[in-house]
Amino acid sequence: PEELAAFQARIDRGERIEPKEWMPEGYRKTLIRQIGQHAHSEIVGQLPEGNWVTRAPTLERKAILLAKVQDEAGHGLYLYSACETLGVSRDELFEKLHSGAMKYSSIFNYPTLTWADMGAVGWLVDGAAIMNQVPLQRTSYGPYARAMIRICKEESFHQRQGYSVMMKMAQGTEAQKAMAQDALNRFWYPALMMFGPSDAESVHSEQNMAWKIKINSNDELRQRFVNETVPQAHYLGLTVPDENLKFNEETGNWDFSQPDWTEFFEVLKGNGPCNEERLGARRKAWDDGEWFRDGLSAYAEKSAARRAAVAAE
Amino acid sequence: PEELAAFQARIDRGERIEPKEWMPEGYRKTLIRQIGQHAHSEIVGQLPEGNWVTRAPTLERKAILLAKVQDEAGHGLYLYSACETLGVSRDELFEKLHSGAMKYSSIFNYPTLTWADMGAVGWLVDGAAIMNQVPLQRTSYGPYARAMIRICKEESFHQRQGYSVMMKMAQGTEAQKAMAQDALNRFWYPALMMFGPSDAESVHSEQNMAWKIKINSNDELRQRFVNETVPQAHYLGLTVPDENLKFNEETGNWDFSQPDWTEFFEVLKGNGPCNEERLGARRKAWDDGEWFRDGLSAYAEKSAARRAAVAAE
Amino acid sequence: MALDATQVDQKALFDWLCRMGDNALILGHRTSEWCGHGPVLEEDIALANTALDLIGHTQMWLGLAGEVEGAGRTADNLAYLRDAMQFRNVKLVELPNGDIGQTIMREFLFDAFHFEMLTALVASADARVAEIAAKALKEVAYQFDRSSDLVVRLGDGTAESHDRMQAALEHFWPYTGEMFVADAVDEAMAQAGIAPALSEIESRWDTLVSETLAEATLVCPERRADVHTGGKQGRHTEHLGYILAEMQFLQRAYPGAEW
Amino acid sequence: MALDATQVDQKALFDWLCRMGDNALILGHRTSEWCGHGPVLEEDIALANTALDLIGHTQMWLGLAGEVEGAGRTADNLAYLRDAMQFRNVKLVELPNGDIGQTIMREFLFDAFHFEMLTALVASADARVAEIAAKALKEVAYQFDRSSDLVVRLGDGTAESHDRMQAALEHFWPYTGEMFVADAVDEAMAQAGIAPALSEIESRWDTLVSETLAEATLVCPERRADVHTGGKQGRHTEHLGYILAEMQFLQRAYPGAEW
Repeated sequence: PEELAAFQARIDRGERIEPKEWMPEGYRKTLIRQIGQHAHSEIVGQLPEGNWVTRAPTLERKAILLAKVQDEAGHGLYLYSACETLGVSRDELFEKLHSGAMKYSSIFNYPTLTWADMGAVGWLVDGAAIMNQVPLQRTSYGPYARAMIRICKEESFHQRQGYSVMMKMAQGTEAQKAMAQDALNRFWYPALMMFGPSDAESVHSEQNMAWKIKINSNDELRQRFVNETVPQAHYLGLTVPDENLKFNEETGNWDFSQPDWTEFFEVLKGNGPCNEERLGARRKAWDDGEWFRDGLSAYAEKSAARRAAVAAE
Repeated sequence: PEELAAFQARIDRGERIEPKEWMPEGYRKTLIRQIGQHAHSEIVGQLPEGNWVTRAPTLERKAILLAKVQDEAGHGLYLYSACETLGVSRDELFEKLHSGAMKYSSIFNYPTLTWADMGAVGWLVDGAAIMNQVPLQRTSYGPYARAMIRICKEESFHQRQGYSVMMKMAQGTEAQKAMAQDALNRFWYPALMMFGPSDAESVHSEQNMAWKIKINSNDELRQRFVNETVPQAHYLGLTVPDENLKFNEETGNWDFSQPDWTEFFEVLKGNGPCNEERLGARRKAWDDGEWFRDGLSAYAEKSAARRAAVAAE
Repeated sequence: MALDATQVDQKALFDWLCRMGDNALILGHRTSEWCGHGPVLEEDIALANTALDLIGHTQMWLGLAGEVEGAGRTADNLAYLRDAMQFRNVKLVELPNGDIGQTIMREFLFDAFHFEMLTALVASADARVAEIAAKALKEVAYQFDRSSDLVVRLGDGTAESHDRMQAALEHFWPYTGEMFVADAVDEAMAQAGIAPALSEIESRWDTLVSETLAEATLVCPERRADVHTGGKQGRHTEHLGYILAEMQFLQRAYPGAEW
Repeated sequence: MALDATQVDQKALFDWLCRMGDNALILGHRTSEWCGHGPVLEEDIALANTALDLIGHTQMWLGLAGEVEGAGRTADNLAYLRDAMQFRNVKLVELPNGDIGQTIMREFLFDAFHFEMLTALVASADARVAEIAAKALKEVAYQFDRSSDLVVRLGDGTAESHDRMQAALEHFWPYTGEMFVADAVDEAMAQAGIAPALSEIESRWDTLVSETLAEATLVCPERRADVHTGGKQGRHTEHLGYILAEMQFLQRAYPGAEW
């Protein structure tokens, strides 16, 4: 308890907690869950965009998309590393992903059906992710905060690229415009869901806020996202699929409809459009890669033994 | 030897040999090899055309192609049945195909690269096959001769369809014409190879002719094929890829260049463009299907046992 | 089904005809992928035959769709020149084939629907629809006999064949509900007596399917059947785009050419 | 390489540039198919990176090809609007990926060629070619380091990884010869000092490859290496058509649209 008070005081003073320092077990566990889930989301998040890499319409778009997917894998790498500083290995985390014990962001259980989705994912999904992540640059755990700084920089680049795809589509032929509008229709509510249900329903929020693992409320971030995104949609000439969307002069916010939270929980339960396929693809990649990983390990051991033998002579 | 003379006398009188009748071991073996190879060719022959089924350019062309591939599987069925009358099971024959102990027609080791190949295969490959098969309707072994009658009828239908594809291509856009010419360029010599090397080089020819397993010489059939095909090519406005091609007023034949027999023997040895893929596809189909075949057998046994139990009550 | 079919919204009728045609087209395409790769020769023949029948139905349904639309589009235009958003097939038929057991299970689940649907459509208030249904029904009845027979034999075969068929059933089950979820188009068709109410077809499908599964010693999944919907409205799985890229290549690459 | 590069037949130069560009494009495409499906995270990153580099090279080579042709075609036009007969890559790069071991073995066999080729091209008599080669060489040197290192580690890893790598080597070997079979185009380039003689590259490739294979405890196949040729002249395997159907779909389906 004394330790706990001292720990809280450090956080309150805005100090960063570093790997080898004392921390409450709950803090550690929550961080592992949160960072791990974020890492998993980066990895699974390669798949919906990977789905269009081989069909990208120009060489430049293909290169941009490849670079983006590569960045996501890189983000996964930083985040798993941050997680490892908390005493859990990357392989353990993978196992939990594959068994379903750990989750990834539900948004990646939606399919990418047209090229416009490469725009919508960048614009809306990365946009929502950034909204979530920017405050986390000030999170209390050092390695996590530093990973976030690096990630946010790249993400905002991705978001601009997504918006530029969307722009091309929205200003393109009738067919392209239709694809752009359809992509917005399909991704709008799932993007709103990315902030999670209203905090009123969340039991952990308060403690996480005290620990500065969570900085803002879900509803607050969601509102910020809507406020930022609606004018962008208008600029693109697209219609946000919400009849109740209206600028509220009093609050200065855009009023909007809540997403269908039943759908959200169904997707969490595994009943989303792509849950089986996404997790299946990751499991298959892992299982198919076993001989590859074993081969590299065996080589490393042999090499070490050879070096030791040479050194012993 | 007496039996042998009587057997030869029957053949010379034009009688048909039927399954349960006496026949020399060499006759049986040669027939098994020849009919088996022909059956295998029908089965492997599904693959180059199957390669364009999912990309057929119209619904009608797709239907025609499907019907053709279906017919080929049907021909395989008759021919394996004919072979079974000689005391070898279909599964044994498959095993020999998969192990490489038995061959299939080398022509199917060439790839189908454009839609025009669906024309060229029908026109040239089926055309050459018919040229080989028409005389075999008069072959001495009853089940083989009857299978051939049925097959020839369907093959000549296929050949006409192939020619009609070729016609559309040759009369089509510049790109289509180029594909048609390219298909002829690629399939001309392999089609000539389908008749086999000159009989001078074949050791078995004489005996097989006496037994009426073989009716015409390879060179004779090849010449007939060239004579028939060259005017069709001209009618299509296509150029046969042979600088030495010339009508010989004296013989009434088209003089032509021999195919590259080195290539022929390389393909036989397994060094053709698609040998590994064709045989690999058939092996995979067979291996993947094992549980399916086992399941059906197990059900058949269970059903028989159930019927027996009911009958015993 | 005896109301005035001529009063029906032609846009809805067009959509509904595309659903019929696209189901046949896409399932026919998937089936045709087996060409030459079947587990036994008889199966090679049967699969090619099934694909052939389905392509034949496609020509009739999309041909009529084109007529109804009245914009001069042929069956080929509709098959080869629409992108995924304009396709109206249920998601069930566009899923990858998987092994031969999955292929047969999917066919069985769809055939049972297809058979009941066509049986009802023979009495359609639209004579053109009734005529196509009558032609297609004979073939689809045969397809259903075949696929249900195979489901029984493989389900009640070896332990391995049983397990594979059970897994196949679980895999496709959440996609079956879409066939019976009626939207405005389905309701308009039912109202006009052109097509049956989907709820009717569903209960007949339930009976057909559960009888066969019982005989096959397979267990009906408890999972929700209606998890994967949207195909009928043009929201497909990620698989359809790949099918179309392959299927439409020549028509797209050589616009206006004749074949 | 010091002859007059300006005298070279522009049609041959165009063809040769397409060979360089198409090799990069098609191998880049195959590599990009791994996106998100790699055996370890580091490999996901490395494969995406390789694909990205190769697409970058494609833009340069095909861009120059379009200039040389002088018919107003851009790199994108060449990549997205030619059909298989017009593609000039070697067959090796269009074969399916297979498992990750096959993917790496193919990359290694091509990288060794690519590396020696670019090294020589840095001294090309055509300054534009030399410039592209210099830019690409750095990345390809890295790719070769990586793929040869993995070949060694997997070849000398477990029994399984050894056997898989040996099988992969046997599988691709008959496709390697095509890289060195010179035709009139290659000879014209060598004559003009634009590109090296392929026989030179071949002997360097032999050395590079056999050194690595020895270290990897893999045995060089005895089979003929030049069995599968023709890709450079536009006669490909059946696989290329499927690659193009997928790759070119949007450009074909929406002609003239901007992306």
